[in-house]
Amino acid sequence: MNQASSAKSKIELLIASIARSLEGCRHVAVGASSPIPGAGALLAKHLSKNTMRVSILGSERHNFFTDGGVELFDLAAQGRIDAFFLGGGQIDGDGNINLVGAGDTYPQHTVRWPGSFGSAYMYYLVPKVILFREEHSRRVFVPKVDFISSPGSSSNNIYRRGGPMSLLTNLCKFSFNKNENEFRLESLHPGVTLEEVLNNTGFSFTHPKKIPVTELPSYEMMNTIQSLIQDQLSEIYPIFAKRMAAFQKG
Amino acid sequence: MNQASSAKSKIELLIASIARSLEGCRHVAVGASSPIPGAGALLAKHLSKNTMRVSILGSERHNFFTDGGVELFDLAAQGRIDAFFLGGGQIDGDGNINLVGAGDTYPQHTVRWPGSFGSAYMYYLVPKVILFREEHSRRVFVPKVDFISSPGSSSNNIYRRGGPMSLLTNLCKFSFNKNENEFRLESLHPGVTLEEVLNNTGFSFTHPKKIPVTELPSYEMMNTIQSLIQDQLSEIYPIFAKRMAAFQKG
Amino acid sequence: MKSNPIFVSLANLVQFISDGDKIAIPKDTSGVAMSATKELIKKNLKNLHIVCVPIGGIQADMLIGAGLVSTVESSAITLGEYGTGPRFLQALKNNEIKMLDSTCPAIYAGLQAAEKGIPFIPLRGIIGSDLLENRSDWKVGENPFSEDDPIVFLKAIRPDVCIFHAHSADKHGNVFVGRNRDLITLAHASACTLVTVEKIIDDDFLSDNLRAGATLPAIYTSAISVAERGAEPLAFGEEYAEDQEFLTKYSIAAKTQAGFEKFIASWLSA
Amino acid sequence: MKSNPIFVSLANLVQFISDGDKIAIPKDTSGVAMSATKELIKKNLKNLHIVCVPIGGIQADMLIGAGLVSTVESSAITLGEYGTGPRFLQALKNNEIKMLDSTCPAIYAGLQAAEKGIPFIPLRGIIGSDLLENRSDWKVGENPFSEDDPIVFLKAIRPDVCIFHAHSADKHGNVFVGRNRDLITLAHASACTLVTVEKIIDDDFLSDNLRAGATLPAIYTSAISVAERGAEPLAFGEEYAEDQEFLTKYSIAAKTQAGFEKFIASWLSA
Repeated sequence: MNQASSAKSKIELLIASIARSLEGCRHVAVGASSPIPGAGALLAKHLSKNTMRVSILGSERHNFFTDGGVELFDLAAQGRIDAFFLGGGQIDGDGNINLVGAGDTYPQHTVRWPGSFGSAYMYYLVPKVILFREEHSRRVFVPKVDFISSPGSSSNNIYRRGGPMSLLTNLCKFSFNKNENEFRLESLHPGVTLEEVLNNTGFSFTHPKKIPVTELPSYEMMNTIQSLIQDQLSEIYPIFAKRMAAFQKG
Repeated sequence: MNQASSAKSKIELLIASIARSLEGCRHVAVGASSPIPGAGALLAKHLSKNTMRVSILGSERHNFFTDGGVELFDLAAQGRIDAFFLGGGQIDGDGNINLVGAGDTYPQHTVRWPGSFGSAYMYYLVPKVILFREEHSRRVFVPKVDFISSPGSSSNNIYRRGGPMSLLTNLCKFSFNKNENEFRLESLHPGVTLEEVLNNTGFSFTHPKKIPVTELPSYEMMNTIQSLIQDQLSEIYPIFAKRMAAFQKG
Repeated sequence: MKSNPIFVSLANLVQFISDGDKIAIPKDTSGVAMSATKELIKKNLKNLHIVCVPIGGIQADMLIGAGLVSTVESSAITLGEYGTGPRFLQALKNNEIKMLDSTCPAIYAGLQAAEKGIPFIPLRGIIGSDLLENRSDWKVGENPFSEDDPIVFLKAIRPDVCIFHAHSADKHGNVFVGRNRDLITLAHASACTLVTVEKIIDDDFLSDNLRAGATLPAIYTSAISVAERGAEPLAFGEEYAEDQEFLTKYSIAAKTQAGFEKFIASWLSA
Repeated sequence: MKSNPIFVSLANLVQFISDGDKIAIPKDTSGVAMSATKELIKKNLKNLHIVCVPIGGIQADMLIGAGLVSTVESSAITLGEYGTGPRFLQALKNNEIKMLDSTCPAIYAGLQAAEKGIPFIPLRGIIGSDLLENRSDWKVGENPFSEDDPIVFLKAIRPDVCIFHAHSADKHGNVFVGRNRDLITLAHASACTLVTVEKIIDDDFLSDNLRAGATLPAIYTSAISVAERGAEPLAFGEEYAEDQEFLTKYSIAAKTQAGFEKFIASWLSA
């Protein structure tokens, strides 16, 4: 397996894993600049025989919204969105996410990212938030984030019906235990060891004695990813779609 | 002058008087069920060589609104409406208006009217509110209203940039003095005496020593009322327009 | 797009409404589901809390007269040039309905609060009006960004259901509302949205650049019925004018309960 | 309809903007007035407070790089797949701009508050985010209709001016925005609205039932310029795709101030 085909397999695994997490959702929304979650949601929609609705910010085709950009947030507040994706330049073991910056103090962080987007809202209001971050490193998965764009949990008097459901990375998949407020390692991607995850994670997490391997994409999933998904993604994420197409030929 | 033509002259006088009050406004809004204010506003628009905007609730043609019924109220709050009309089943000397009911106690008033509409908002936010009520009687113009749909004035700490500018009736025209919080008789309609107004008004008001006669419609105004206005009003106030047309023939 | 929306008959449309529901209905010029009103009356629902957005007309008056309504939340009930709603007046006099008198912008703001999922919204005006005294869901509070600046806080209005008439639906259940944007606010604010349309068009409104911006996406809608001339006797945009004869006759007949009942019986069987 | 709106040149369009203005600009997909951005840079405005609705892209980055901006209020500044805004990053590092980090729904809610003429609006979420600590215009308050239910109060965002690109205007100055409904919120909330359009159509959009519901009425607009392909290098609906080469080159050149200035000089003279 050459490097390109390995990278391609990893992306397909992530897309399939996301699609599986979304099973049963009526309406999944995907934010800007999220090609793999976007692909995962479109795959889940296909698998649901199109009964699932998928809204992708920045898309004309996968966009039910007719009331401007506010509609996504209003929909979430109305309880009409079941799942959403968030990432972070930093994510800590409490599920806090940081999309603003790291090092030194705000606002003059050493490293600055684009900003918090809708995270300080969607994380509270969408029941299933899937945290997605490909890079699995101690740079990303820190003991405590340098800036809380949105907290992983809130005290009981804060109105909150949403929060982290899972965290998917290049190495593994975690679930989030809301009672204990901690991540639990659910599965390792093929070829990844627990030690590798431990070495690259700055926060502590629990795990079962025997850790399953993340389920591979089915044949149907693979086919769907390679045709349908890529076509549809090229509208929204042209660079990502090109990258995937290049893998295909490579 | 027969009864019909007298009634017609009276309506034309009211329309013309309203149009004169609106001179210089950029945007005049007219609520539902207000044919004479609607006609007055359309006449003012014509006289302004169409630089004035007139929005009439319930009209398709005279309606700039594309954001639903809330847009009128939002526009008022944004300061984009200069003049509006209000009436009342009762109006008192403090400029309080009552569109809800009279006699006995709320909500089981002896007489009940449709309700307050937007009055409890527009009266505060539109700089020039013209009170209009054809019937000039002690039944309408009372010492104190039985229910305040909207007050004529507010204490200083209440956000308010609007309020009553004038009160036009079948008998006369009052202005409202905001400092003294009282009405002042500005003019008597042709043939009306001060005594007649005093006899039919339940609140006290001031007046100049020599009270002018309300200015008659100009020739241009008359022509405009009889053609343009009637045509345009038939869309919104079909019964009123029929009545005017019947006068025309009569 | 298999399970949602559901194109149903008028009789099935009203099955989504239950006794005691808070039901939002639009003003006469925004698209009133008059055909569906027949079915509502036939179903003989009870204890409805009607929210008129922002005022009620013949539909509200009929629902009140037919005994479906226990609470009326509205800024006015009026038949326009045909007078005040006669059944509304009688029910109020008989103490048969609880009246939540409002003012138009407060009804819109309350629905917009529900649309945004916020529990309340501030609004200017109102202070000093007797309306305020009769509303436990309106409170005077303070602007936290200013000194001594009282302002009214309105509790969000979250209807269980809204029902209205619109121009057309596409085959996916997207509903074109055009300028009747109140209908979009209604649908966003309500847990369940029921729609009657003049016609179904074999198209996708969301792919139509002209229509999309004035379309209610199918995601909000629970059921849709085709009801040609479904707003009659009211006017509907440029499609048809109001039935002046009907409205005149109603305004006279409904002055008495017996007259109302006879009129309605004849209307239902027409 | 004589005095308003005014169809003007692009150079005259930006004359409505003054140093120190709070200026609202839409996100990349809603219609960014890129042609007008050239004129803004040429006019060399100073101390602008830009409100990105709800995020900023190449336009915000260019305005920052060209030294026009003293305050950035936004939920993010990003060139999407082309990376974070390089001039934004540098200006922040150099402490040349005041940053008001926000979250998308808070920007919308703040504008909607201005649209409704209310001084503030509550919003869920946010509590526990560090965003809150850095915003004196956000305060935690209490829901007056519930016990121990803290909620954030956001001060209204009232831009002095907004500027955007839209599909078309009719001869009366009504602007068809289609699905880009953010533009309507911008116009309602702002004291002055400046618009560039692809074309002027000899029609009346308010009389066109298909278009009217997605049209910004002329009453809100101070001036309009025709700017064919006025959102380039950004995509504009189905009219044109983004100029990937331009965006790639910009994202590389703007990594340094010198590279940015050279790139802009060449763009302005193109």
